Amino acid sequence: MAAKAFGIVTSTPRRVNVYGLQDYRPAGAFTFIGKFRVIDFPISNFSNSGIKNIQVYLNKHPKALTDHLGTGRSYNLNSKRDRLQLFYCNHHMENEVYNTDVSDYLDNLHHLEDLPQEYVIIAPCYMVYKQDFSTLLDDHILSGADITMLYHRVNNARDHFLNCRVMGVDQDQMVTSLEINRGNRQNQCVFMDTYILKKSLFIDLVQRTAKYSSTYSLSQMLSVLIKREEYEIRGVQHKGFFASVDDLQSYYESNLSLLDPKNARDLFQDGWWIYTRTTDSNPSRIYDTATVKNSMIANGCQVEGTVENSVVGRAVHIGKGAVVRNCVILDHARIGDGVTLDSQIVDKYAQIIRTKEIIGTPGQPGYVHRADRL
Amino acid sequence: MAAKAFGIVTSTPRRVNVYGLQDYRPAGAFTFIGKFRVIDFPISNFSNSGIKNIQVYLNKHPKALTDHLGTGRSYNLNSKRDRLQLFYCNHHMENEVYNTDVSDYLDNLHHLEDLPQEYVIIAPCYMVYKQDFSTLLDDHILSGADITMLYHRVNNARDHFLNCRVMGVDQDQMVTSLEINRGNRQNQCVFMDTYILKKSLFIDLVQRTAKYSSTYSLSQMLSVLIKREEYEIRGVQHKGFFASVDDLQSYYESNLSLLDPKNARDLFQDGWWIYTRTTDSNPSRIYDTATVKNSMIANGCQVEGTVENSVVGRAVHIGKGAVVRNCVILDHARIGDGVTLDSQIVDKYAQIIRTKEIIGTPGQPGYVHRADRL
Amino acid sequence: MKQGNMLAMILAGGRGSRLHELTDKVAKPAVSYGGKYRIVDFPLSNCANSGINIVGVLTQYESVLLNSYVAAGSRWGLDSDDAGVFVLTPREKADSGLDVYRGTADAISQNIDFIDQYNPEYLLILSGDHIYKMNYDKMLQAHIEQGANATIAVRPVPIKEASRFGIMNTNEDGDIVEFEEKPAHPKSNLASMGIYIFTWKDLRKLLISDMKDPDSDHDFGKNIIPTMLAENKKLIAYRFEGYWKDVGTIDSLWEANMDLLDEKDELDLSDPTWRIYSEDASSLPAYIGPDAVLDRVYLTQGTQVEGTAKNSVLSTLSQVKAGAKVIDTVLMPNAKVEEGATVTRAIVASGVKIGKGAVVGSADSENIILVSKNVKGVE
Amino acid sequence: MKQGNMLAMILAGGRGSRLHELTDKVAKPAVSYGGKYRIVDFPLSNCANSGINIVGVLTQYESVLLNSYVAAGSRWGLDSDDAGVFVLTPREKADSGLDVYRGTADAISQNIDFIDQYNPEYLLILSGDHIYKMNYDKMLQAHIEQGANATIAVRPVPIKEASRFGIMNTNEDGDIVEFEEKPAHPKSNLASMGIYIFTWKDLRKLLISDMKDPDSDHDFGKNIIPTMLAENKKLIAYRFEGYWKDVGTIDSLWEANMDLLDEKDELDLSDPTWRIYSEDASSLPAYIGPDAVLDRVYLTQGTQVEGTAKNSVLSTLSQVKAGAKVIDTVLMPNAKVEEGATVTRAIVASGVKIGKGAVVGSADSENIILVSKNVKGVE
Repeated sequence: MAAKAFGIVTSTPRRVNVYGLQDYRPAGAFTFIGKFRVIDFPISNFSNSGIKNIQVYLNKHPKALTDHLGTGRSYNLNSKRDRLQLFYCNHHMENEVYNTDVSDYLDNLHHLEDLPQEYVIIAPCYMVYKQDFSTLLDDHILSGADITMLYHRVNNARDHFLNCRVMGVDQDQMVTSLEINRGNRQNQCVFMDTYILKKSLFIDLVQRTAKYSSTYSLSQMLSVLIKREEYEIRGVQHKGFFASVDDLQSYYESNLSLLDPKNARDLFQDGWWIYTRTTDSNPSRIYDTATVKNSMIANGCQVEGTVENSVVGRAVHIGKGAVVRNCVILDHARIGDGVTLDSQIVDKYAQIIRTKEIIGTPGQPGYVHRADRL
Repeated sequence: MAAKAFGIVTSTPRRVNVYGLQDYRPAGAFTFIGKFRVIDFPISNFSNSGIKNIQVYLNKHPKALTDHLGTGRSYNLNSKRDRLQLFYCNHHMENEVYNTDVSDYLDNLHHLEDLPQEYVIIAPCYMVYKQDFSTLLDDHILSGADITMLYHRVNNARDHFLNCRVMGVDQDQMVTSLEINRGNRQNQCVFMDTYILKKSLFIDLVQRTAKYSSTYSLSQMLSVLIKREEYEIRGVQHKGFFASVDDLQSYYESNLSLLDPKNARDLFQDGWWIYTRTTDSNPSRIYDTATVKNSMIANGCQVEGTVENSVVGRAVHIGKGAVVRNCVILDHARIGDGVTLDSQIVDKYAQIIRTKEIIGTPGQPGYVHRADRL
Repeated sequence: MKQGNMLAMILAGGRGSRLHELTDKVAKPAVSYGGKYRIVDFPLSNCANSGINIVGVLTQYESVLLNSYVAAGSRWGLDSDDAGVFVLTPREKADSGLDVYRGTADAISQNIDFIDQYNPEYLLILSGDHIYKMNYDKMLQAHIEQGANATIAVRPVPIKEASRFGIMNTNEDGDIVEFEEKPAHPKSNLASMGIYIFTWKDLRKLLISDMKDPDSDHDFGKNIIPTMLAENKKLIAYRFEGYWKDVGTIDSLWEANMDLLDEKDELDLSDPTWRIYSEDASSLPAYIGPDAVLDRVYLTQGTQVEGTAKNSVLSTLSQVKAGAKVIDTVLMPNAKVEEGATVTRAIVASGVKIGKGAVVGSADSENIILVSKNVKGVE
Repeated sequence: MKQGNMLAMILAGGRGSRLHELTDKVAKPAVSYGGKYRIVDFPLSNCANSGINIVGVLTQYESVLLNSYVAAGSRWGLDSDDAGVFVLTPREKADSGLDVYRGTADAISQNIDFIDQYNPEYLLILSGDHIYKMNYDKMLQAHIEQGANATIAVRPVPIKEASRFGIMNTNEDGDIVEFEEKPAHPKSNLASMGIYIFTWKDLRKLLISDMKDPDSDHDFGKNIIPTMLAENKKLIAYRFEGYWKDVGTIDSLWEANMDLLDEKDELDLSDPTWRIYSEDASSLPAYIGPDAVLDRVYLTQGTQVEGTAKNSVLSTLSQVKAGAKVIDTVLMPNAKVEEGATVTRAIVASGVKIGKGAVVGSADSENIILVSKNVKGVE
């Protein structure tokens, strides 16, 4: 059935700030649990929901995502009718405040206007969750609301999701407020930066926001409009696994949280494939000297040492006598013989050979820079 | 046979300035003789020469070329071993003088360093010619020279090729000078911005140029080095069709020059295919009211009027009683009933309905803006 | 309903002998049409535009060109990781030898394993030699909404011609109550287009029992549909109103080409919402020389006209040299009409050369001439 | 030399009956190997890495899975507009009926029209059931430099085993002077690998006369090569030294898998300059549970290990449940070993489940056990 909506995957918003990792690539391009990129999740959600016309907005470092997404073939999005399109936005170097999603959309307004679909579904590039957008859209249409916003109930908002917005939702599921999470309560409804509305209203809002303030994002504008009660805005609760990758700690925790089989089963279900570009890596070899417990190992690895409670990316070498605990190791890293790591994020191509011990805590994991030699 | 060289297609240099057309897309993305883009020619040269690892540098308006080139499949360049890669360069808005090819290469230096090929062949995105780079490379290696530069002898350099550089070449085919064409002689050797050298020397030159001046291009640096006689630099004469699309006049003339069957035969030869991305246009329909003479008509057109000495792009409609002479009409333009055009370049989606006559001269063709309604 | 739950099978087996030498070296679906297309582009593009990802093309005759042609699924956008166009020829299995397809239904039966691989809910059966644009997804919606076991696309034909077709008699609800192959006294003017949607698990059972039936012709029209009617299954007729042409003969192939010259242009190949995809030649645009005369011509890139072309369709890389005349004619790809030659009311097959000054065909011939071999010049 | 002047044909016809039930539903080249590969990935990846664009895969047995698998040429980067992988099965032609391939040479003869379409200068003939990495372009260079009519890849075997192979006897220049199939008293230890490069126009002539020869077995080894030697054509031997394994039996398939556990790893699938391409599962990375024990294991994404795996190869989506033991075993894709079960010295076929507590195979069995059906649990 021809989809009634097109999808937008937003560029990384200003408030997402993942120490280190983000110096090299936008949040959507972060490696996730060893073999995926974070952006694979929103794009697979769209593809699995039959929404095949997708716009991805790129801001800084476009090459990382251009190479990964290509023509969208890996996501079954390269048909002649519908497709994955990449939009390059001017990154305003003169002042970061100008870099908003609204400025991205304005740069490409005629591409938005040209699309035949009546609705638009907007999803962020930096959040990981599974959602059938097709049923969400049907519900939205049935509800008669102007906008449907997706939220997730959390019980740890005092020290988590501090870069997110939280929503007030009344008993009729109407959104009553939208504001930055200030960490003043544990229980919150975190806005998943995911919403559905008519394309015409979307374009209206974009233009209205630009007039209101050149530095406002659409979410900021929504906060204002919700206060004014101008639109009927419905909140829908998302259930299942949810992670927001917006700082180093959340990147670390969300990777390791998928070692819990319950979370993994929730995110990876038969028939709801998470697509990604193949790297043609060979399988991994676990040596007789190795010990591996409660870990995920991507392909192409050689494991000669001990790995526990860790996520290991592609083509990683873990030497004899090395101990890797509570770590997230990215592609092509090399952990030398006898090296002990605890609670570390090791970026791609890093080699830890001479430094024999780096210990962090799960509450404050360390970060080793890309291609560094330690 | 595994190629010994990789290819570079440069971004549009500062001195290329095609009035109007360039406001909407870079020179490589200009439509050429109705169905191609200018960049199809250098890329097809590489592909036909068996050079399958190609870097294309993008500066302003990257989307036009990203959409057109895709993964390089249309050019047979999407194998798993070799591929067409697109590089996004920071466009310096603070001052145009910083936008040089050297700055492009410096932005992506590690990608250059990683390539296994020993040689690099550099070709511009805005020149149209056929050249077997594989034999040129073999000759270069045999010659023992440090650099081989390709040039074309012209006899109209007083009022043409004024944005190009011209070379002095001695009887041993050694390059003795390289400077901007000041229009002081008809006979000149025009440098085709195409040259071959070792990758190591190329990287040396890039770094040396950056130290010499932040605003120098590689060609400017070559001028200096030729004077100093530091390297052995060989000139090779190119024969056959050659066009440099660097201003509106040259764009116009080069399109129409291919109505000469001799030129067309030279550029389009069996087994040397010029590849481009298909648009899946249907064939063109010529009505009983039409008269078509000495013209090229791309697909998807409806011709009800008269077309003479013109190049007509895709999906153009030429109304009853309309007369189109000596024109270059781009895709999706609409020439209304009874409208007379002479010596015009009509950009995409323009509609000329109410203005009944626009007359230029082949020496000074007019330009109608994209999507304008006249 | 999720996309991708209907799989399509195109019956392309026929040798198309009524197309004579045109099908000597290519299977009928690979025959050229309309300047740049091949017949099979139509069902394949319809599938792609209807959101069908997996298409099987069933053939056993001269599949090489068809194979190379359709295997490049990218032409129709059918090349994403979960999509594909597959040529399916007869093959040996663990429990059976190599055997030809014994009928349209048998061709499907022999490929049950292929279909099962994708586990579709619905199966769409298409013919490989019709020119039309149709949204199979709408037909599927009708099939689902009405809870049918099978849905058959029909089009109204003039009642006096109805006895030449397979006719569907329906009740007031549109349910098919009777199927008559070429009835002497037709009760309805709804002709079957040979396009069927079946609920796969229903059809699967029928095919398995049909395979074992020694008296069956293993044909959808003769066996499967009558069996379903006899079993009181719900079969519905899905009416199609647009342009439709069977191009099974030289005359009808020529006519379908000539239809493209018509200003009314019911087929409308320029419709941006329903493109027909095909392969593109790496050639120049059409080149029309200084002395050329064009009058009602449908022509595509790579064509070169230096002489006269009137009421004609000129295909990729075809040439009309100076002084040559091409009238009421279809030049297939790479056909060349040399200086001074005249061709009238003909189809000139791919790559065929009409020599200098030769005269082929005539304005008052009853049938269209097929020129499938080079014609020597007169000098 | 321009790229693309050599076309490759992979002989994948065999039912591979020595692989027993593994080939009941898939052609031998589609059999799984090394955790994530299929056997045919090796010749196809070698072709792609050698710069060969067009590959024909000749089969007549159970081609559905093989067809769907190889038709997605994108897996090997063989999907640009001028490249492709084509499954070629026997077919009807204008002048002949449907007939099985009568031998290796006949399979090529029946596809002369396919080859001619691409007009190659050289033809590379490959076998679909060998595991090795080889640069066919280097072999072609030798063929061209020495002006050979045919070049045959050979590898040295221990002289005492030579009588099990087709042996090439060469003179001091490396020219082949004699070919002996399984000689009782071998004169050389150079065994043919079944990899041939022919100059196409030479081979084409030979094939056409061989097709007509009623006494011929239409086989390269038995007929074509001896005829060329008899006609004093220049045949040269091209020596190959790397890892090579025929995986035609259960034991040899198991051994080839076990070789991947070896630290020396002669095959080296991680070599970035010569990748073996395959399909990738949309699955999690390999998951190893809190109580798992791994000791010399080769494992790929989608694997789940909660029990013990030792000296084993675990393929895509295979599972070793808590308390289960997998020793000296290959688990093919989707194979599941349930809680408490033990599998030793076995190949567990794709999708097969070993029930709770079951015991399969033993450490001192002479041959490797193939488990191709579910094994009931002991409860």
